Amino acid sequence: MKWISLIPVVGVGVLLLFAAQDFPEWGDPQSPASQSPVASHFINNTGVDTEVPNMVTAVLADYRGFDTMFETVVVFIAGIAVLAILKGSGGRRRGTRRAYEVEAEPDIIVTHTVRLMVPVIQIFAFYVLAHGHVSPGGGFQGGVVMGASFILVALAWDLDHALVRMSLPRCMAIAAAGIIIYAGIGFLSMFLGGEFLDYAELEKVLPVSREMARYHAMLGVEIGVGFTVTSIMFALYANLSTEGRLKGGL
Amino acid sequence: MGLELFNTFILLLLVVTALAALRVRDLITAAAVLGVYSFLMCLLWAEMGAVDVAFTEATVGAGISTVVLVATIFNLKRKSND
Amino acid sequence: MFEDGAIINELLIERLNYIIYVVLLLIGLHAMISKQNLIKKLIGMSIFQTAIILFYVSIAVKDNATIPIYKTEHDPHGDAAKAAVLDSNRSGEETKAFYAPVMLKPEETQQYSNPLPHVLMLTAIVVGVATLGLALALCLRIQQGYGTVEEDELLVKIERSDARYSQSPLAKAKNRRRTQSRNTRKPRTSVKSTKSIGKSAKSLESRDSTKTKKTTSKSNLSQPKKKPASTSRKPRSSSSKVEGSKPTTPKAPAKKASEKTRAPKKKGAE
Amino acid sequence: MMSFSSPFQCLASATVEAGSSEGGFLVLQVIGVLLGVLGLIFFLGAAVGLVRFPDFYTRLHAAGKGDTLSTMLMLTGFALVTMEDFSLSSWLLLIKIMAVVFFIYLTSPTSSHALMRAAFEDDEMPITEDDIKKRNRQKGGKKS
Repeated sequence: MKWISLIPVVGVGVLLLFAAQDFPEWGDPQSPASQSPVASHFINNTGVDTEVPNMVTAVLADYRGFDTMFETVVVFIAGIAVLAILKGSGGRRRGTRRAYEVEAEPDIIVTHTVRLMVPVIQIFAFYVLAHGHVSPGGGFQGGVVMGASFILVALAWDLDHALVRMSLPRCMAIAAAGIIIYAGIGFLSMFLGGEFLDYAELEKVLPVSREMARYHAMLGVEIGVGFTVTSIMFALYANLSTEGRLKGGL
Repeated sequence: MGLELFNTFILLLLVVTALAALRVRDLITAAAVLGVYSFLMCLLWAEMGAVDVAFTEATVGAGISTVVLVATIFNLKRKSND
Repeated sequence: MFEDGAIINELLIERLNYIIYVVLLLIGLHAMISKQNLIKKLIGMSIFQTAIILFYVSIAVKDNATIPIYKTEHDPHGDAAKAAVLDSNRSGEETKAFYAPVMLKPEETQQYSNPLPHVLMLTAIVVGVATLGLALALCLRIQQGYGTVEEDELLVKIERSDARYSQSPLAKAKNRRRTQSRNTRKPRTSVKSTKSIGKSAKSLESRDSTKTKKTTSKSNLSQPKKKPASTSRKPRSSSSKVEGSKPTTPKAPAKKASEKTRAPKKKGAE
Repeated sequence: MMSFSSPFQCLASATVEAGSSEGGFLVLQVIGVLLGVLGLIFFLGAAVGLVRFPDFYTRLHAAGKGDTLSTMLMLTGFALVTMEDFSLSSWLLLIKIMAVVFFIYLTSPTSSHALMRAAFEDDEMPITEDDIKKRNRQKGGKKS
């Protein structure tokens, strides 16, 4: 039965290899993708329009802001779906343990190291988020690093210890707040006379030039993305490791 | 030329790790090898100049997705039949 | 293109990235089709996804170009701009004019690699992990319902529970009532349900059919008695029957799940 | 082909030019490269130990020690190579790299410890002389 799967695989492979011949050489500066007016417009105008040195951040949060907003919504919906699938589904009955699960105190060496590490990781997450304009980084990466710090707490002690700091309702509230921040900045710029997510209009409320208004609005947008990604990553871990019971687990 | 050699080496290693991740029967090993695969991919992208994508892949692909996979496999059977 | 070994040069040296992307994509595709374990399928999906991202990033590469972050001389906030502002003893307006970033020249545009594919793929990675989490949650749910994530065992269990479901007189009575209420679709649904059940189920049913024909009147009579007891479970089973083309209603797991969903709710209410 | 420049190149380009023009800090570069090679040798030792050692605890011992030491050596070497001109930015880079080294010093032993403890709680027994003797006897029995 397995060999039948080879037929579509080989078919697709032959087609793709045949197409691969027609691609431009790797790294060719004259390739259509590199010569496209859109790409060169972004490279040229990012500095003039937004004063953000990192073009990727500028394109992500400003030029393609609408796209990124709904990507964030997708992440949020995935988190809600995981909650909806696993919430109260039970799994093993409460109280039963597996053979290899051992009753153990949280290890003192691990907990103390984590106690040292977590603040540094969280500060690094803020750095990644806020410094994303100048260096690689941004809302998604900072949010993931922030979520990882909570997961680290859950791994070193147990899930309850992490849930005291970030309970699941709080988690979802923060996730929703992230999207509201993002959309709120968009609507604010709409009410100030521009279009949706047209950050330049924010100069009317911020004491800066049009370019710098876009710069700072991008930071706000990234903070919104960071909120959502942080809490959804932690919610994913908390639900998957305990089958939605939020007790015990890894 | 040196960088291109590096590139080629990582590309071949990618195929090896991808095959290994699908070949192993122990699912936790498979998750770990997938983490290695993600990290190699991240190295390749950093070398190609896509630093933002590489950073995202390092945090998401090699970090969170491995953790989430292991957390799930903890609740499932660890061995797979193929 | 195909003569004197040019194809090797074309494909293996100049376009090795594209070849590897095709190979990785095929590995992922094959795993998604042929692996039995659902987690292995998800790993294959992950590899498939990264292969496509590799393709996009390969497109963005330019020879002799740096990462898409402005160098210090083009940077609106870099050391060069600040130093220039500090050095020149200009008035406010002049400083502003000097400080404002300039458009790049076309040859300077060539110094930076293409940022657009990077942006597209950045969000794809994060959304990828979100979908992976969702798929893993579904795997956990399947494990809870059927006790396995191996596809072949899963199919056997689904067939068996289907057979059990179609055997039970309660389900038959319900089925009949449903089909009576919509006469037009009667033949189609009945054929479908028997077809999708395995051979063993079919034989079981044919054996049972004589019995049920005899007891038709009886079951009709006894229906009102049974009705109040089954009302709580009725909407669940009927809705899940409508959902798929296959009547995949495992009775026991659904029952279990319904019990379990009820228990925590009570706890929450307290 | 001196192809596309990478982030590594971007990091090193300014400093390399300065070093080659002055030529005075070649010593630092040589020391840096030597430290890097030394780190690689220790990594090789760790890898060989991981394959050759008989049981879990000794294997983890090799991996943990080699990992910590060789990472420290290689990162220090890298810091020295980038320390071409003693400008503020290069000192900043040095401090950042040393912070990475510090965190590896914190985390690598902790992770080794956590793994060891997990194995110990899972009743994984270290190999003893009796085990080796028994194994040898079995091998001999099979041969004869």
